[in-house]
Amino acid sequence: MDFSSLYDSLALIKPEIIISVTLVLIVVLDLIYDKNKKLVPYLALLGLIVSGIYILSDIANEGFAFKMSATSNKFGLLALDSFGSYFKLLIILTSVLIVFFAKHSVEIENTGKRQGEFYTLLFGMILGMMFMVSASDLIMIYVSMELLSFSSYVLAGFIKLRDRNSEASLKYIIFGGVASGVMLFGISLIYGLTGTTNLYSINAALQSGNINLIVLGFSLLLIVAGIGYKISAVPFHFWTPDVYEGAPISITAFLSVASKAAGFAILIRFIKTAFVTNVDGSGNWLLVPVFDWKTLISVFAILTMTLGNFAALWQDNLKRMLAYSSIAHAGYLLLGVVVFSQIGIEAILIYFAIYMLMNLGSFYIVMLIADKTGSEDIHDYSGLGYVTPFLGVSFAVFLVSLTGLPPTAGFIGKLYLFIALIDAKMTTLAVIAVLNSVVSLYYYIRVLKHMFLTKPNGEVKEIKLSTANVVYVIVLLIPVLVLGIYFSPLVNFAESCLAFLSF
Amino acid sequence: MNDIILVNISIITLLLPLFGFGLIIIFSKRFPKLYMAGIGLLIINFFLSVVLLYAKLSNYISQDINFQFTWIDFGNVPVFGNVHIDLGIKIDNITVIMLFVVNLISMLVHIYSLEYMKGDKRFNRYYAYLGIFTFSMIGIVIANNLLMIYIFWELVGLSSYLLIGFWYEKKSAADASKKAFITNRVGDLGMFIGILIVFTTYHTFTFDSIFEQISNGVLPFDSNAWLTATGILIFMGAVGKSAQFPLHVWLPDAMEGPTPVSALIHSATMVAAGVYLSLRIFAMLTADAMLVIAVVGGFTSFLAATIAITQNDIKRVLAYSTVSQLGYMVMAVGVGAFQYAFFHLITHAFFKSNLFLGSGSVIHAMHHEQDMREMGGLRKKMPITYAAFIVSSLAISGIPLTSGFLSKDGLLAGSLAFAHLTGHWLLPTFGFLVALMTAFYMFRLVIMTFHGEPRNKEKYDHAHESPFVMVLPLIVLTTLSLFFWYTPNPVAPEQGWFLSEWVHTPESVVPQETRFDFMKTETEGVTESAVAFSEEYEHAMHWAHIPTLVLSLLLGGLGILFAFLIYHWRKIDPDELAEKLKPAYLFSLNKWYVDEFYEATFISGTLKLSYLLSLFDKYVVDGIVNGTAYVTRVISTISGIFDKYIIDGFVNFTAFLSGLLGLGFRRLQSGRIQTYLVLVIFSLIILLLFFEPF
Amino acid sequence: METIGLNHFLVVSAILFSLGIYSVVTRKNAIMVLMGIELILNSANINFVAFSKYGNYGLGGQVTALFVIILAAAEAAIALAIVLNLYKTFTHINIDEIDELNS
Amino acid sequence: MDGFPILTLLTFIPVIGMIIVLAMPGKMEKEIKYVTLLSTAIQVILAVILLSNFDYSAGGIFQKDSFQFIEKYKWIEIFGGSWIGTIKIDYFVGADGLSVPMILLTALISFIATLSSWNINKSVKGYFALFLLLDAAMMGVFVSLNFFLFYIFWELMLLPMYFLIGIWGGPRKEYAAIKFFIYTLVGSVFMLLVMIGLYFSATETLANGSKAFSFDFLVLMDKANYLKDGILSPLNPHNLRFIAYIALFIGFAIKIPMFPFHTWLPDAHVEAPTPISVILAGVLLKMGTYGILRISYPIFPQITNDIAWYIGLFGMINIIYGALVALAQKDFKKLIAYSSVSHMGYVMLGMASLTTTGINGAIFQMFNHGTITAMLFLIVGVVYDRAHTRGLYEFGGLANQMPVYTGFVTVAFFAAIGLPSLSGFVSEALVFVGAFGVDTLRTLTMISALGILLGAAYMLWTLQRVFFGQLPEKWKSLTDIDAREYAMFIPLTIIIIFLGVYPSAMLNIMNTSVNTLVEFLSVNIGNISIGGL
Amino acid sequence: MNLYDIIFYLFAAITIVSAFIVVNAKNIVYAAFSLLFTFFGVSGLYVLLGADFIAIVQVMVYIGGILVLLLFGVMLTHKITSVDIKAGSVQTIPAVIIIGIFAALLIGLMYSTHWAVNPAEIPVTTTKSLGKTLVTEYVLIFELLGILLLVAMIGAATIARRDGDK
Repeated sequence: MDFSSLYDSLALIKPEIIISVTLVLIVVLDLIYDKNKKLVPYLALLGLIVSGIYILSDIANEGFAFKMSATSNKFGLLALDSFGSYFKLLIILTSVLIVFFAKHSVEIENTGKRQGEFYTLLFGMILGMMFMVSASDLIMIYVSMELLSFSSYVLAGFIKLRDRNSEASLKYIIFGGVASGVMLFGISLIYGLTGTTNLYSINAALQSGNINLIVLGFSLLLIVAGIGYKISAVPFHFWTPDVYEGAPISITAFLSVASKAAGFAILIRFIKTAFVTNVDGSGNWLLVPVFDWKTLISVFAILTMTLGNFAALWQDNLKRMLAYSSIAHAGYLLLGVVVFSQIGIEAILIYFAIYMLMNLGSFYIVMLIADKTGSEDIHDYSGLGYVTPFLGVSFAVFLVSLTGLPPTAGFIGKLYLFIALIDAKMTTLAVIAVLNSVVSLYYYIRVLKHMFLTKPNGEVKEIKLSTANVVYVIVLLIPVLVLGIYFSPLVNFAESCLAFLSF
Repeated sequence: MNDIILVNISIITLLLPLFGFGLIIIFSKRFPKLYMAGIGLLIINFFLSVVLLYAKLSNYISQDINFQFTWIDFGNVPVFGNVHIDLGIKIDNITVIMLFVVNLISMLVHIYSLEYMKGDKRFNRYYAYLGIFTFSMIGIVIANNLLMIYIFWELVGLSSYLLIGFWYEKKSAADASKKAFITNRVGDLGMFIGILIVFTTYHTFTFDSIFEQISNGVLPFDSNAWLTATGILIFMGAVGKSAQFPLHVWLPDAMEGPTPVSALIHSATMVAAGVYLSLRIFAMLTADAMLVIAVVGGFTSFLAATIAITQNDIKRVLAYSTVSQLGYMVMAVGVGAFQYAFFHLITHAFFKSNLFLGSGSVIHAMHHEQDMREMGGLRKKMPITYAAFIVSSLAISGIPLTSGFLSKDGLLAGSLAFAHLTGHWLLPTFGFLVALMTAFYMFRLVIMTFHGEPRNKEKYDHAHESPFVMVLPLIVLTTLSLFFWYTPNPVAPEQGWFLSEWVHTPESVVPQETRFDFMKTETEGVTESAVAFSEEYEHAMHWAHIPTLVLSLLLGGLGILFAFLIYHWRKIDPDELAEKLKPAYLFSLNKWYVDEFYEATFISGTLKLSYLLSLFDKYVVDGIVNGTAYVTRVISTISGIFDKYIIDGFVNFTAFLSGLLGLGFRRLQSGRIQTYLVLVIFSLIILLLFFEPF
Repeated sequence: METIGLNHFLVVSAILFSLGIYSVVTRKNAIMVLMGIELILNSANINFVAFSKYGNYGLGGQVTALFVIILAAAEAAIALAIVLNLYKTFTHINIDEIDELNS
Repeated sequence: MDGFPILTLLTFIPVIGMIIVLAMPGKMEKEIKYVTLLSTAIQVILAVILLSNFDYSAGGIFQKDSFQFIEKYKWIEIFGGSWIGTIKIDYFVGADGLSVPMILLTALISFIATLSSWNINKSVKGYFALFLLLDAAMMGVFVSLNFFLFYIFWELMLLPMYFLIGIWGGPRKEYAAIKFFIYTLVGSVFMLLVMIGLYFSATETLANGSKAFSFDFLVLMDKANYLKDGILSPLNPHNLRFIAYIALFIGFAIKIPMFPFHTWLPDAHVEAPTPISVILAGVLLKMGTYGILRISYPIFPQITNDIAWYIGLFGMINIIYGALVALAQKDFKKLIAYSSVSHMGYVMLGMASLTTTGINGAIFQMFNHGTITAMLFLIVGVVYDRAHTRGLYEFGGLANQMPVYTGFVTVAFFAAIGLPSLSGFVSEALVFVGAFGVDTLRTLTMISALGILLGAAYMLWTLQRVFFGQLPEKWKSLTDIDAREYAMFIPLTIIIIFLGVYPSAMLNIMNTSVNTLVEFLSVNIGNISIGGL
Repeated sequence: MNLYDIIFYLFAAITIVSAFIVVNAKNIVYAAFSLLFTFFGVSGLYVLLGADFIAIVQVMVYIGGILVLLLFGVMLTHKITSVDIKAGSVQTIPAVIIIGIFAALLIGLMYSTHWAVNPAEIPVTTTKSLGKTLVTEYVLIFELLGILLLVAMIGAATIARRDGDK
């Protein structure tokens, strides 16, 4: 690798560089201003925004980075394409929102001086995700995933001296450690089978045949387990509710959106790059016939959404309920994968953007309420809809959107998923999915029932909102409503971001 | 006078009572004396009907006046072209006669009620109801199509409902009104289906058009049997309205209404509407249908007469007598004695409403006492009422010089002729038995009420002749119960203008093979012959004339004699007689247990079914839904605490297994995150087994 | 006995992997669990190095092994920090007793 | 009327009203009520204007040219690359003889329900905002000619309904509300799948000559637009179309509500506040049958023909079953609710006939049921407002205490029984005429006719239990209806009587459309005479 | 059986036996010391595989770093004298069954599969070429690991640091 190609490569990863620089700057700033952490979020925002601008401006700038033609690594560690950019943008956007989220969060504020570390670790996560979504080498995937994981392990237990935080953190790291170990083992087997860890080379090796399918299947399962853990697909979901409940809510929100998005990005990229031989005229993927992907992912999808939804029915803790709901949503999103077509990917892209809005909105409101009432229990929500109608109504909109009812954006997300399914003539899955969304209605509406219908036990104190709180909610609320009626821009944008780098 | 004016007048007669109804309903609060308007309108109506009667019979005696308009237009229906539903008016002779009768009696009842209902808190409402009844009745009379008849038929049912339940504070009245409406609906149901068949086949409701198509050989579903069925189904409407067996049960109960109402609706007009309908569809009745009608009518008349013998409530006796007489008329229709059926309808309307009004007068005098066992000797106190009663009773018993004699004799002769021609001797047997019983129970009533010693001295002392407005109708109706209105010759009704000029039997239009032999015409298709029946029938009628005359007189006289023997001269003790014939007596007293039978079967059956279904709905249908919800909840419990239970269960199961294997029991603790991981590995194995491309 | 080949190394790694997982799922003590994770990583590393040699795939495998070792170190550091933190709150580190978060 | 967006106004006037209501401080309860009343009044006026400009001779149904008051704007058009093609969703509204009666009904019932909401005093602002949203959604369903738009309105109505029942309802309101919600959602998610399936089966030609998938009803009705391999294409031998029809039908059947999907109805009705019951029975139930006529029939003519008998069968079951269960009820409102089940059976029976008379009768019955049942629920509401109980056996003799009220009750009850000269009779009769004319439905029709009898039984029994007999001491203080209640009852009474005497006023509106529909069906089924008249 | 084989079996035995002890030892300290032998054995296997640098790093990082860290953790979380130091096991039976199946599958797979083998010269030392690969081909990962270590350090510090929250 000569320097010119290194420069080329670096030019392609400007957003990531900016994030790393910001990370370092935050560390420095944290050291300089030991007492006052007010500036850190703004620095973080600045870094994120600049990075975001670079992503947007370079969206058409595609190419492989860090490749070395001489060796096996001839396709590079990173494949920068619009698909990745979309997810990066999503991650940046989520991060921006999370920065505000954390700024408004009482529990983060209470960590005092350690807020600097909070943002450092947050940026560690962001950086990990950014590399993850465009990684085209299994080792790169593994390492960036570990970067993401390590930061999130710490963040999950960031609030010290609170039982559930440390417990969440522990569970997370054990589960994550095993999952990544298992995945690594799988990677090693793939490496043994194909002699490479680069997805493109793997594809070439697979197409040339001569691969032991049993071992390949085994190793794929192990890798899927590692990715499945990130997207919390059943049966790799077990950590999710516990960690989501235990972690600081801003991190829970971040994990449920950004981390999951990165996981999906890598799942899709993995399948698309390593196993797809061709994309036909109607956007269907032709897969290397090595593995029954369709059935496998279908089973994951069905299990994930069904278990997520059914388990959520009984949750009284809102955070935990939303955790299960996010599992269910991962199941819906898997439906977009299972059709193995461009339209399915488009549906996922659309769904994620919408999911980000509505999920963050819901978590934010849960946080506001928890910060004021000190409870995430659904029974303490009784009558809140009346004392704070703004929160009640906004929550209603977010939850309705999560259910997927028009005229909210959630409906559009579901619509596109179903469009993908029906276009692929997978009606059974579609039926299971719609029935699931009916089930999901029950627990979402249960929240509204408590907020509006149930008589409170005592007097309900009004939740006083600052202007910033209101603005934050409205910023999320408006797109949720507008996208439900006019979704062309989002769909068009998602459509323009379907390109994967090919050979 | 041209026919359009007649149509207009008939429309005015139709609408005036409705106008009265609306007027009173809306403004009764502001103008408490508004009922006078109702009476006034009815008087006008009466005169209009007289005008109509006169104009029709003098100018258009053999020409029917038709008028129709489109009610619903379906536009250009695919395949069928332009389809529309027409309503219209047909004015023929029986229409104007009916109109006259209805308006007359209605007017008389309006006047009569002025005194009878005095002081009632819903006085205005009463007149409003009478108005809407008159409106509906006139509607039936002038309709030229089945749909319109059905519409007004139901409205008549409504007004009857309102009037029977007029004193709705009394449970019995409210019950009776409901019973009347629903029982009628049962008949209407059949009628409705009949009408549906007619419309499906002929795409019209108009009689003339239907008859024309039948005579052209268009049959419902292309079968004679369906034509018969159609006739019977439509006749079911008449069964309901005219209280024929098995739907006769409502009429006696309907006596819970005010007595003038009974006089108007439940004796003269509404109940006669069934007979009127049968006459309207007479032309399309097949032999089988007619036979069914005749049997229903004959049996009803017999049944009701047997019940009437033992009843003690003055109005109930009259009610069963009405059922019985209606049975006569229906039987007359069935045996083809069209003219006599209509004739009896008219005469019966007068004398029966007279009887009812008379009984009303008695009840009024006795302070709303209706039990005959509490009466007696009233003839001295109420001479006019008594006279009216006597004349009417003679009429109903078929004693010469009365109108009843003319019509009853005719229809008995008709039944005899019919039996002679077809061999159905049961019908005249019923007819004559009923004649005997009628005379008996009517004079039983007269004797128990007016003769002998007063049984309730106190009430008797307070009794007095009714005031003029109540007596006037009695007088009018009494005169109308005499023969000279109908024929110059008191023993030969067929010579009278009524039968010879006004009312003619219409020709049958049904296919020849479905007619009685005596109704078959020589030529196929529409014949120009004015004679509806073959000569054979004329002969039979002629043959039946004298025996009937003798027999009916004999039986009538016998009946009266018995009545006097038992109740006046006390030669035979009625109680002893009842004791001797106890089963028969009780059977009759309890109205053949028909009500009880219905109560035990249909009513309680329906209620039980509805109760069962409501349970079914609650527990099964809804239960399935809730069951689904329940199952969902169970599933969610399972997965919601998946970690706990499945894992614990899993652990326990393994513990159990290990104990089984003799590896010793060891207390196993479930560590959570680790059990998760075990499950992950477990599912990896499962997935491996499933997805390996082995 | 046949000559030592790739398969032998792989079997060793497989055994190590299984033992690692076994340790993770059965040991009560959090630190023991971490040891199990280290075993898993080691087994993967053996694979990488073995494949790298026998498959003549270049140095990719060894480099990966190197990375994994570094990652394992970092992971151990974080994990121990978390365990210490846990010890502060729970005063023990028996993870089977740490199950406050459940449904 | 050219260019005047009357349908859009009809739909969105309540939305504007809602925004105004939301902008007002919650304390201005009176004013909020007046704003709502004004919005619904404007809607009524617009509906009347619409009627006066309606061309009775235009068929609609499948002909775009003969739809009236059309507004079609490009809403969403996304070029989806080679794999999806262009996704095109139009804002497409229009009216024909099928929708105009429903539009009139919705406007009228909303107005009356507003009047009936006058004594709502809990969270007034929220109530009326939701109420107006519901109104808009209902109107939207009846004017939409685009499946997507239709679906959005269809679903939009769920949430306001949930809250309206759930917050302002009776003791078991939460259960009823969630039951309603879940039930209808189950139906509508299937509808969603069918909608997407249909969408991928037919294309329309755009102005630039390219093809685009379409949600447009009219496009979906034309066989020529279907793709050979479309998932729900009639040209496709794969018989998913039948399953899709059933799924769609269940979606609608739940709304009707058809046995055995009816059990949400009694609960929802009993718990809902009076005005919401009125809306529910008056308008919402019609959305099911309207949907079948507007969507299922013309889009799947062949299957409709195959399945018509079963629709009739379920219609019959509804009639008889609903009536029998009503007979056993002890709660006034529940009784009326079951009577609704029974009466909607007539609509299904009429539709099943596929004949002009039958479908005319069905639509007319939809309208009449709307007015009559609305009135019945108002009646229950009046007595409940005063006595705070609905137990049928707790009353008696109200006729003397509340004579005017009893007068209206009598009209409404007899209208429900199907007394001639009141509107219910004509529609029921037409339904019977239509269904009886079809050979296969004849027996069903005859059995269904028993419903007339049973209807009389439970209605009159109710009349007797509540209004006749002796007045219990505790109800001596009940007052007769007041001016506001007059204002609710009189328009309905007038309409009921007027349409009973002169049904052509309504029938003429729908006639041409119904004939067009029947002709379209018969042509598409390939059976020129598909039934009776 | 040549020397290579003997050495392999020796190291393999050390690795596996000590690993067994690690997973089964009642005393956590024993387990930790057994782990030392496991790492050592693995290191030996690396040597056998011609990965000398990796072997050294294994010894340095694992034994010198990670193991010390683990022991450190043991010390900090246990009172050595108490019985607490004994670390029990849970759910061994199901784990044995399931992981037994899993291990059998895995080992069978590993053993029976015919892997593509391309015999090649074993370089004398890999250190230099490894270093070169590290900063060319894998420079990004190398850098990323730097950041990762930074983050891990900060993370570990922030969690382990004593100062609590407000």
